[in-house]
Amino acid sequence: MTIAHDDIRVDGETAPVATLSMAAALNHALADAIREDPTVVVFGEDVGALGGVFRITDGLTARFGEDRCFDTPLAESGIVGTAVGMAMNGMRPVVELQFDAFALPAFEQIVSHVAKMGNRTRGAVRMPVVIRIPFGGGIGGVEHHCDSSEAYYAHTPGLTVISPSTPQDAYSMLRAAIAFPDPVIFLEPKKLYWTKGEVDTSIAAEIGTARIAREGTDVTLLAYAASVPLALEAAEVAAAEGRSVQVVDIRSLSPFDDATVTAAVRSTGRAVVIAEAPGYASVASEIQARVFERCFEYLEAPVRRVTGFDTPFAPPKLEHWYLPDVDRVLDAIDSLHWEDES
Amino acid sequence: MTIAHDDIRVDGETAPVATLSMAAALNHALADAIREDPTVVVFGEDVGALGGVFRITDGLTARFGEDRCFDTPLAESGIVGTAVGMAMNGMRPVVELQFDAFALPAFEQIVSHVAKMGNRTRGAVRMPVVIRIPFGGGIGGVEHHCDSSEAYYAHTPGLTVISPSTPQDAYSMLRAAIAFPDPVIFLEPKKLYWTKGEVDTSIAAEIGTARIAREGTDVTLLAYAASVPLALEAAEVAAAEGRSVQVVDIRSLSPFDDATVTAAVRSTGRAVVIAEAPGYASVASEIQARVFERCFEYLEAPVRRVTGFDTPFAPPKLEHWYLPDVDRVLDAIDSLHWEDES
Amino acid sequence: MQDTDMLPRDTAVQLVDAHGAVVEDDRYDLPGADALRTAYRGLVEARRINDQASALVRQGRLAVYPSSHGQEACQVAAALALGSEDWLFPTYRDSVAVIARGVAPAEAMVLLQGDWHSGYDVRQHRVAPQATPLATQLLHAVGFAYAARQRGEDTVVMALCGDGATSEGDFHEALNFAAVFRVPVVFFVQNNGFAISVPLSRQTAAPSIAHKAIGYGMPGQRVDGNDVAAVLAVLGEAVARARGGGGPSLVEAHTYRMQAHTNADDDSRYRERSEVQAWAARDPLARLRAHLRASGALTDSLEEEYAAGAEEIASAMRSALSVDADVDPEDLFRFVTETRSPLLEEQWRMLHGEIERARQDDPAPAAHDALGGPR
Amino acid sequence: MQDTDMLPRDTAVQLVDAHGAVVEDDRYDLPGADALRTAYRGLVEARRINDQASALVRQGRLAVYPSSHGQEACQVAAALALGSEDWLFPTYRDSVAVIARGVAPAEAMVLLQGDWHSGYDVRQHRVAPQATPLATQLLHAVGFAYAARQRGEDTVVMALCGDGATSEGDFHEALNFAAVFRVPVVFFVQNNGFAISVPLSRQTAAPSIAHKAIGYGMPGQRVDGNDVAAVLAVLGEAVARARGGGGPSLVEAHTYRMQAHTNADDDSRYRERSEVQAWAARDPLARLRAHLRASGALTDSLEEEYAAGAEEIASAMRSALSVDADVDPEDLFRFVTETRSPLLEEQWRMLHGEIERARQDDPAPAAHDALGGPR
Ligand SMILES: Cc1ncc(C[n+]2csc(CCOP(=O)(O)OP(=O)(O)O)c2C)c(N)n1
Ligand SMILES: Cc1ncc(C[n+]2csc(CCOP(=O)(O)OP(=O)(O)O)c2C)c(N)n1
Ligand SMILES: [Mg+2]
Ligand SMILES: [Mg+2]
Repeated sequence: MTIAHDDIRVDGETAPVATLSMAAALNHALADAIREDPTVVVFGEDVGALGGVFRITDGLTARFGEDRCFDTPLAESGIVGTAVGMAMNGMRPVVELQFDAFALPAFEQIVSHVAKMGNRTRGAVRMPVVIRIPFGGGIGGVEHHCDSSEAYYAHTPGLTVISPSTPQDAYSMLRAAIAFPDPVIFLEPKKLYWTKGEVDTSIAAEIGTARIAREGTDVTLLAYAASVPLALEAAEVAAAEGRSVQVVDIRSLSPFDDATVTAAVRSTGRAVVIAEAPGYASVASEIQARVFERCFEYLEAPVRRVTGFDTPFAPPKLEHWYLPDVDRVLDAIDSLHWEDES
Repeated sequence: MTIAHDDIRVDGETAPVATLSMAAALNHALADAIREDPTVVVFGEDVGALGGVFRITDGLTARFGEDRCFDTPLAESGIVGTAVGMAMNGMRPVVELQFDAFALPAFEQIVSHVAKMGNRTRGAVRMPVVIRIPFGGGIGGVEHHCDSSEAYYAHTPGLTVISPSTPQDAYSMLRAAIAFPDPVIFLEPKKLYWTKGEVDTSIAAEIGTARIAREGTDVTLLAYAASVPLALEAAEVAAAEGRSVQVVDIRSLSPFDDATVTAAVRSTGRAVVIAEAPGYASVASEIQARVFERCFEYLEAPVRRVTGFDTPFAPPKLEHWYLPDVDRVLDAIDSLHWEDES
Repeated sequence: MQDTDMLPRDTAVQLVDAHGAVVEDDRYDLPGADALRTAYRGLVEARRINDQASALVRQGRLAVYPSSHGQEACQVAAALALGSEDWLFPTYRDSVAVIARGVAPAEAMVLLQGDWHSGYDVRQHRVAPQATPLATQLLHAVGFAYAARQRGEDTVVMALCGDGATSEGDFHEALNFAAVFRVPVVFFVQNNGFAISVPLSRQTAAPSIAHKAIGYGMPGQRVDGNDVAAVLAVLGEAVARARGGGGPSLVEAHTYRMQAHTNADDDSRYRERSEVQAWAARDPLARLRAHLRASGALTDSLEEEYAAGAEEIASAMRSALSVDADVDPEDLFRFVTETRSPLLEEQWRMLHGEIERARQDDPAPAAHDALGGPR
Repeated sequence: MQDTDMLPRDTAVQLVDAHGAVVEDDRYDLPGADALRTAYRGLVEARRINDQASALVRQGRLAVYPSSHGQEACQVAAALALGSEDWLFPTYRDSVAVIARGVAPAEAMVLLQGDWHSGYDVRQHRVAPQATPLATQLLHAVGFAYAARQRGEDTVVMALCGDGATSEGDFHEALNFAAVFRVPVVFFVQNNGFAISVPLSRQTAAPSIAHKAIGYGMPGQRVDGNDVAAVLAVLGEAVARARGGGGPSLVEAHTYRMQAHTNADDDSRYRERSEVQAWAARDPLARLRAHLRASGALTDSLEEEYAAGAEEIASAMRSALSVDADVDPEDLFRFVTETRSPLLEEQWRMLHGEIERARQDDPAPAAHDALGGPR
């Protein structure tokens, strides 16, 4: 699982524009944040000498010292609870929880404190904490290594939940998250860690905004994280079949960019939501419900969703059957009451 | 917070039909299950001598002994994790987690083991575990004592999530949950603990079914737990204004009774979902999305929802502003594109 | 440090016995007369605050009160052991310690009145919000102390919890993090014998809670929690060790909750009156009073002065809590996040409309001005 | 039991030193020659299984393998210390112990092949599924043992975990529940020096992990984890205590993970080769072999027999893993719950249709019959 970080310049300065993997972009973002803000500290399990099991923190301890990036005892509630205390006392902790399912021991600290401390103290004690969680499937991981738990966080008042789908967004959104005054659950799509793209470090991201990832006029695909490249691929195939497919990268799962999404779906009159997580009571359900409610008069057909099954995540050899794929997206598009076919 | 259990007969036998509070009905259900099935064990914090902070386990230790109902050390992950091991070894644990927010330390055990053990072992090791959680507001409780976390559980594959709104259902559904082969999150609406109703212990509940709580032809209210009496109250007021309002008690949050709900909404063409929990990415969103998708052609207006705010639960003096109330439900009904008013 | 130096003594440290007699100790010095007089004054006030708060519950002015009646020596010593720059991380049971740190009683009672989740200025008083989810605040204390130490400050953090809370995973993780990072935290467990109804024997089979310390590599000590002199001495040593860079430690006080868990609890269901009576004989106030009177350090006039001071606090509490505070429903939206989401703006706007409607229908109940409100 | 009897020794129990010489011990007896020969055979097989599995990863037949190379004495002793009615609760690292309990290697490898989450018959072998979420299985062991004891069975449960896992809250809660309810569980920590890359010093500041035991009121002991004789003796005593109603105990073995955390790990990033080399000199096989050869208990012909037996196991593993098992995608739906929800039926039907379509397009990849399927 070693990532070639050849695109990180050894002097530690990030070239303003470079082609980077998402993993490297995240690494740059952490390094730049540490360099620019003395209150930023990165910690978690194996983030020091090892550089994290996905190497996102590669070299940070060596470059910036144990004070800025360090390993903790193996205890996720401990990691997040300690971060709460640090944030109470002027630090900006950026913690890594190793895999999505291993964030669960920290759930009480996240829900009862990270999300609520600012409200509890009438704004006097803010929680500028970033909790980075590698999430999702597509890497052939065994049980507990491929879950998508965004619904748990998105449902929790007080938390901001975001996930990038490009190296550029990975860099810019992580920088924005670290600078954000409120707690951010930063979900990193493991499957995309190694995809490359151009990164301009001068581009700032605004949390809370969706992005039109592809223009189109017939139907709108609403996706986030690893489902965005899938949506783009499906759009490409559909285009070959003569359908013009718009793709929106939701990016900000909470807060949600109703303005962009509503306008997009109203413009096409048809929509499919795509996400890897089990669909029931999920972020996908929320998006579907919101779009229905806001675009009701504009819809030519019911909004559909294509999600992971409502089963535990599949073992490696079956994950391709579990995860949304191009065919399922195309089937969902086909079901949208096309007049030419009725 | 003492509950008068005068309606429990001291000899411990439950009269077949009696008027009971929901709290007493739950107490009867536990007692009857303990008596009838030697593998049933009840445990948690303060469930022994004290009988639980809501007295739901009142008298069980005295009547059936420490082997059948006992206090544990104060550790929720410990309680649920121990229950997993007991269930692996032939017991049917029924655990009480004291308040909704205090179930969170057990979240990893619930999601990673209670929900998945059966699947992991290809059905060889089932988890007949019932996790009872008093939930919801309306009792003037301070922070962490009034949350509604059903979305976390309903979103988790492998869990069955149910909540009664009447003493009869409290009795029958808890009995059904304890007899169920799969793990059940049994959510007890604290606000309704003291409401009384007739309980016939010979009535069996079928998990997974909704219930028509009131017939009506103009609009369907979809509610569960403490929102059911609210919906009925709103229906009453609306009736006075000339609207015939149907009320469905969802009861089973997961699995969901699409058949009953879809038929109900199709019959009226209008629907409002009501729930106390924050609305975003919630069970209410799921219901809204499902109804939209399945009733699209039948809907006269967008499905609306009336939920708790997407903020941390209110302090006691503000909870009446936080919780859904009759006015909000009526406003939502009014917004459903009534032709006579347009 | 030798490994076994981390073990507590076989019996709890006691410097003044239940009759007020001084107990010689080769490690801990009896605090001086001034310190003990200050402590005594604190005890008198603490007791008065506890009993006033319980009375306010009965009068319907407080929603709930978890009294520390019987545990005042711990409450007062926890506050007195800290310097003004130090921090306290209390629980719901520690209102008296919070007040002893300088928080106005009315502000400390905001949570229990039901007005808001926390009511005092955390930074001004250097007191974290009182924590309800058990043991969670111990980790906050560790992170807080870590940050202070990183900045080179010599802040010490005192983290409080009960015997029941020691069973939670977060207790373990907090003590472990503290020891591994050697942060200046004193973990102070008030072992009052019960977690609501559950007795200590159902909480642990260890010889004592203080015996847990060695498992983290920190010293543990147990102390008679009704002997304020001993608690002061033991906590004082622990605070000094933490400040000097010696790392965290664990102090367990043996005490007793003389009243029910809260007013909502019925302790007759789980404990004998005789047990409660037996503890009355070990009352923290009576014994220190006996000692100070015997030594002549406490005079009638001082006693009167203390009683009058306590009465003043109680009366201020009463009057502060006699008026209903203006609780603005729009506060539900003001502080959730510093940033504002469209979703919350929309909900806020709805609430604002409802408030306006309610005001028009009946101007009395929402008489205050909605400050701010949605833009 | 005296309190201090719960403390471990100052140094790890050792009965056979790194050169094979016997170390006298006044408490633990050296197991007899037969037992040691059985253990040695187990070690030879264990080592062979570890190395075979690592080779299978390189050949792409296993997705991942967390090797216990270097820890075989612990693996073998954990299995041998239990009676046939006892239960083992292992982790991802304990495949060798699982196999030593009688599980077929190919079944133990199902998880690591990626075919399913667990591949053996839990009840037949009395081995719980290998746990990945750290320390969670310790609680399952406690509950399991509780149920057995309630039914009057004399089952003992051995619960395994690593040094890193001792930092988790669930470790604490499990040991505490076990001690409070006095259940027959032996907690056996293989302290191999690392949690992936994180060294023990970042995991605890305690004198040893075994020092945690007294904090729960159970005995703790530490043992040389590369000395199978000592591990057998110490675990044997703990199992006997548990079976006799003496309650749980904690055993910490000092050992070393000779290879990377898994094949996906790069241990050159966090430890020196010299450290690994130093541990090679303490190899568990070499020392027992030296001892048994010196005592004459181990002959050339026995050595050949053991090696041949191990080779047979390895070759069976190779051939079992050389064919791709038929993994039926519809299994995704078969076991989620015993009851079936309409939601899952609907999704299952969709998958079923996709499988049918795929089979029509290309009959080869889905050659097996979909057994059952949605009704
Ligand atoms: C995580 C969690 N679980 C349960 C509760 C409910 N609860 C509140 S106080 C209490 C007992 C606490 O006992 P202890 O720690 O001894 O403190 P004491 O009340 O005796 O001061 C319980 C179970 C809680 N607040 N938090
Ligand atoms: C709750 C949880 N957090 C994190 C992980 C990821 N993880 C897997 S193994 C491991 C290290 C475990 O170390 P240790 O307990 O010493 O066992 P070892 O691997 O050395 O046998 C980590 C961090 C996990 N599996 N579970
Ligand atoms: Mg207590
Ligand atoms: Mg290890």
